[in-house]
Amino acid sequence: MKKKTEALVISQRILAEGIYDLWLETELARDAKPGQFVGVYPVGKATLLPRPISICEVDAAKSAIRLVYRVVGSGTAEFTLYQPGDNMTILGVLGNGFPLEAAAGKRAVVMGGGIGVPPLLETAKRLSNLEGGEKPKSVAAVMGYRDAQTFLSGEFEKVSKLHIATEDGSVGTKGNVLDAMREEAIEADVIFACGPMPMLKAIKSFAVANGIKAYLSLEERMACGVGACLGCVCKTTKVDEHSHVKNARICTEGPVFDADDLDL
Amino acid sequence: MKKKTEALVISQRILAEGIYDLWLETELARDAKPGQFVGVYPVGKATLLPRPISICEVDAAKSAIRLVYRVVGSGTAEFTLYQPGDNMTILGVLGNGFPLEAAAGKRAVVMGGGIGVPPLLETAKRLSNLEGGEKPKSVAAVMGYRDAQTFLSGEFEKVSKLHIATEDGSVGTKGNVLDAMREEAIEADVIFACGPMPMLKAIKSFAVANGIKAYLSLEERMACGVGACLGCVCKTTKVDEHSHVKNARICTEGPVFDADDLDL
Amino acid sequence: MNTAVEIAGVKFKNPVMTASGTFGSGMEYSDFVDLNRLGAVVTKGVANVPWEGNPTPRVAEVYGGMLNAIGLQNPGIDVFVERDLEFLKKYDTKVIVNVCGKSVSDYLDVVERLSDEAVDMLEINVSCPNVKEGAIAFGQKVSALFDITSEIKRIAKQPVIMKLSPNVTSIAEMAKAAEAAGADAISLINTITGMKIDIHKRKFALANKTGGLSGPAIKPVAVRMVYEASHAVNIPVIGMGGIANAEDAIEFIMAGATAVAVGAMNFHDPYTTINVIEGIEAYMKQYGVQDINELRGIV
Amino acid sequence: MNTAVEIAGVKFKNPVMTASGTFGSGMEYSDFVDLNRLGAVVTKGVANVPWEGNPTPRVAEVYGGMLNAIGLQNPGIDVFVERDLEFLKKYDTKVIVNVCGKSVSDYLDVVERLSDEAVDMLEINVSCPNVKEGAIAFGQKVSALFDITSEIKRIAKQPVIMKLSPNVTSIAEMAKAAEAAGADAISLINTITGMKIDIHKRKFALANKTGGLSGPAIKPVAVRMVYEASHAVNIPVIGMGGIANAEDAIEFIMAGATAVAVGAMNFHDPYTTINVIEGIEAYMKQYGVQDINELRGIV
Ligand SMILES: Cc1cc2nc3c(=O)[nH]c(=O)nc-3n(C[C@H](O)[C@H](O)[C@H](O)COP(=O)(O)OP(=O)(O)OC[C@H]3O[C@@H](n4cnc5c(N)ncnc54)[C@H](O)[C@@H]3O)c2cc1C
Ligand SMILES: Cc1cc2nc3c(=O)[nH]c(=O)nc-3n(C[C@H](O)[C@H](O)[C@H](O)COP(=O)(O)OP(=O)(O)OC[C@H]3O[C@@H](n4cnc5c(N)ncnc54)[C@H](O)[C@@H]3O)c2cc1C
Ligand SMILES: Cc1cc2nc3c(=O)[nH]c(=O)nc-3n(C[C@H](O)[C@H](O)[C@H](O)COP(=O)(O)O)c2cc1C
Ligand SMILES: Cc1cc2nc3c(=O)[nH]c(=O)nc-3n(C[C@H](O)[C@H](O)[C@H](O)COP(=O)(O)O)c2cc1C
Ligand code: FES
Ligand code: FES
Repeated sequence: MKKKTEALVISQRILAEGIYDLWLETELARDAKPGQFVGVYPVGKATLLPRPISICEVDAAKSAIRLVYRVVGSGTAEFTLYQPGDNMTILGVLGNGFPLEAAAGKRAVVMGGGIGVPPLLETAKRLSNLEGGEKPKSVAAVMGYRDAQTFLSGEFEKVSKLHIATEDGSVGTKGNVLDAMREEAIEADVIFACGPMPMLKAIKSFAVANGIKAYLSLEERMACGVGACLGCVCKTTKVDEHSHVKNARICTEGPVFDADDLDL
Repeated sequence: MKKKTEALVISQRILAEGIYDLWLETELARDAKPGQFVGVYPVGKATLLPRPISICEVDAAKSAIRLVYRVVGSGTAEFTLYQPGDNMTILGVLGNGFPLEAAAGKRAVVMGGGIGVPPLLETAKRLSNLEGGEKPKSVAAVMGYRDAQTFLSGEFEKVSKLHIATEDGSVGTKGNVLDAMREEAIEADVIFACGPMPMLKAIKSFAVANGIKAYLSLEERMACGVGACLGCVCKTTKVDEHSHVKNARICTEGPVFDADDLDL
Repeated sequence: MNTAVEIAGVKFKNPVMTASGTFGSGMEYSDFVDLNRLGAVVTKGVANVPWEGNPTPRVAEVYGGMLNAIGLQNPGIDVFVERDLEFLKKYDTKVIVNVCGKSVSDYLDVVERLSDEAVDMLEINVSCPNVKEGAIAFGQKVSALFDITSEIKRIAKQPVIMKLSPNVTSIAEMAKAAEAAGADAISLINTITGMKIDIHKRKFALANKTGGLSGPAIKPVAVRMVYEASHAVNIPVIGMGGIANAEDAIEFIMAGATAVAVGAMNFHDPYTTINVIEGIEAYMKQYGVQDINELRGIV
Repeated sequence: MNTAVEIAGVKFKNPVMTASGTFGSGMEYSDFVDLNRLGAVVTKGVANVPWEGNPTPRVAEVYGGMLNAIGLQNPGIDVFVERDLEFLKKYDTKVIVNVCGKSVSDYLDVVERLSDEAVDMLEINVSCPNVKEGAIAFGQKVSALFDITSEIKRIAKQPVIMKLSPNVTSIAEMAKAAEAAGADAISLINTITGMKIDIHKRKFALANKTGGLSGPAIKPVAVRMVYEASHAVNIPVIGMGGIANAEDAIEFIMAGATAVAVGAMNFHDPYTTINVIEGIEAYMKQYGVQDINELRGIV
């Protein structure tokens, strides 16, 4: 059940330039799945809307979720000021999450670009922990960064094989995540991806060309976060079951979509 | 010269129920006179206008001013949260102040009612400290309160003779400041007063009837505080020199007016 | 203590409704709000056929509010009746269906289709793009508003609320036109047209360039219009625009509203409607108000 | 780097002005702001004779803004010329006098009286209460706006800016009427009519009941109207409404404004105009903009 609730800041630190790493204690952790997100409310002057931030990691034992965010505007700038012991107001858990079951017996690759990297960490972790019939054949991570500030890379290495691409070539493959896929000849049956739209478009083409199943996590401006305002839609190839037009709500039917269903 | 500036909170404490006592360190202290006020800016959600608060006391040596305020709404509620070491944003010094020179050689009485009490403290203090030709013949204070919470009364006693009136009769004369004037047969040549409008009206009538000079400090909703918006006017008996109509700006020509000039 | 209000013979357990388009069909907020407690659920606007709405970005935050240019995306009346009305039947609350269309006949189709459905009232959104009359919507011209109201009233089986646009020179004239044409009530305000430009990207924040402004920023305008409208007509007024708490709701009631609706603030706090209901009761208790109807237009 | 802009042959060192009624005659803010740095000082509205204005309370704070119902108190044109214009002569800035009146002849009196004075432009406030036409001000009716603009233009010695009211159905139509009647420029927006009720005292926050809403709350409406107006006419537009910082000012310029004015935010921060001027320069430096005029209407 979705809730608006107070979450206790456990810790906050800087991961890379302008990138913050925040752990929150909240009852929402119980149901949180990778690929889902929460809405975080700034309290500052005259801001009303929750900021959608993906769940980067879940620590069920501690009832904690981890958010990794980039400072881009007034809301995220405010979030940097919170310290352990402070409360933040969050709305969650929102969205559908990655369909991990689609990786059963498959070579799964999680791909993240820029601030799309964080949600793939919990995804990779859970994929690697699946057992029995649900277990993927393999799990690899391909993460794309601007430069050598490869935040979270150490943690990806602990849960899966990691390949890195950087725009400036300072670490790993010079180029983007698909350049790394090709250069390192990474094989995939199913891709879970999050990142900027050009990257997602390229992944969709790549997946289609190579007969790979791809699940893409999208971003859009949101107001309600719960499916009520119809602010956050994306174009779909087929008529969407809820909207009855070729639009799906990213906050509710998404943010993760089967690439085949998306008209990017 | 007027300024918008940061002031450092030196101390804050509760004086009586809902009444706060705040000392601020600010360069504005240098020029601050009794009867003048500052505009205090809340930082809370979507409030824009400065809150006018009278100067209750000035400590020139410490570059400090004292504000005593009652919590009535969102701005004053926010002010209670400030602690020593915090900064507050203030605009000042605003308004004209009480014409202390009018007390030279006279029996001066300062009269305050409710949250109109604070500005009379510095007034009484300065009157009592005047020397030579400026020295008043005598200085008495008559303060009106709702009940036994006679905030600042101890401090008035230190600088002048003090008479108290309380609405519930718990301390001093039962009734208002004029009841105390009559009951205690306090004689006055000049009155400096601040308080609610009914009290000021009554003082004006009393002064007229008894041939006393009265200076009254008024309140009105303000926007700019510096004479630009014409939001804060009061009605005057004669055409005002600045406005050229029978309106005077309380923030600039006031807040203290010669009772004779006011059409209350 | 009575909090019930009546509009055109329909009795609402309290005066607090949801503003169309901000609460889905109720379903989306049912995790947060017990719909049984609401005076009414006002649904997202529905047309005779499915509408795709506008391209994204469709929403943008602004100081004290937001802009939206959803473009009235909706699944069409058939799906709406089968799914959304069916869902709402489970609840003990009044159901008001918000209707939109591009031509008069679009509206009439929807109104007719709803004749025998479990719908308590119809709310007609006349701020939809009107293809026939060009850029000006039905809600911005007295004669167009009069005509569409008359046509709808001729066939409507449920009482009709005309929802007025604030983007007009005289809200009183519009209110009078709606009343003269037979409207049973009016609701206002819809959003005020606004615009936001991203100066770093040098482009509009919304794909549609303009969008409707809602939220606390518009409240003073909304209160003024509710006051003017309710003094211009004798039919009940439903007030909305930036309501965030019970004080705001009471302000609208004192300005003349019989009921109020919570819109954009649902996005800020999904519990707003319930807080408003409880806050109104607390206010009544504090001031010894026996009947909420005593407060209407008291100022 | 050029920040100068030109309107009807008058050259302003930068596009930042003060909004009428929020800056006195400049004198009141001269402790805070070096008036020489401003593009122009726009004075408080002045009529042919002194006006008393409305009873108090005249101002009220609202979420993200304020309401005012000053009622155009002013000392009359004679005192204004002797005192305020005399004061402004000391400064190297342009002077725009805002003119108000209750009838056309009131306006004409003021305009004529200013013929030979040191005034760079006239700004005509058509939102003043208009006694002849009843409740609707000159600024809310196309024909009335056309007529008054024509009359003023016939006798004005200085270029004329018509200041438009946002309380209209179509700002584009009003802008066109002003242009057609010969206006040299238009400025917008004046305040949006609003209301606030104190629910505890059960009375209006303003003695006048309604007041004009200004401040950040109205910015999206103002930007939209500046965009619509500047696309409807070929004369320059001066934009205002909630400008608090350079980003806001640039947003108006990108929407089509040649110059901008800072109003209610002077009350929040008396240094706002200077901060806006410096912030515009910083933005231009950051993005390598050589000439402010390149940004106009760029979106
Ligand atoms: C499903 C989803 C998951 C996301 N996960 C993350 C994450 O894990 N880490 C992270 O750093 N960022 C994430 N984002 C982007 C993040 O929401 C924005 O960066 C953030 O809202 C910016 O807020 P602001 O107040 O700092 O910026 P401002 O520009 O001041 O915000 C103004 C408004 O625009 C909205 N907005 C601005 N940028 C975006 C954006 N890119 N997407 C959606 N809304 C935006 C804000 O929410 C706010 O309503 C995610 C976005 C979505 C939709
Ligand atoms: C010259 C002058 C001196 C004052 N000195 C003192 C003082 O020393 N101590 C003290 O406690 N109070 C004083 N007041 C009253 C004080 O300004 C208000 O109580 C305060 O502004 C309330 O702010 P708020 O945000 O808490 O209330 P809200 O009601 O939330 O304020 C809303 C708006 O109304 C204004 N407002 C509300 N009440 C008043 C009022 N009585 N007078 C003027 N504006 C008001 C606020 O400034 C604000 O703009 C003085 C007022 C004036 C005009
Ligand atoms: C996202 C969104 C969608 C809306 N959709 C509709 C709609 O479909 N029909 C309608 O009549 N009004 C619609 N409105 C207007 C609201 O019902 C309401 O009139 C307006 O937002 C003012 O109230 P508020 O400030 O409380 O949001 C919508 C508003 C928002 C914010
Ligand atoms: C207190 C006050 C007084 C005003 N007086 C005038 C006036 O005399 N003439 C006029 O044309 N506009 C007047 N205005 C309107 C402003 O010039 C401006 O158009 C409006 O406030 C919007 O800008 P803002 O949001 O930056 O304040 C006044 C506004 C305020 C707040
Ligand atoms: S954000 Fe409202 S529907 Fe997705
Ligand atoms: S508050 Fe603006 S003139 Fe006094």
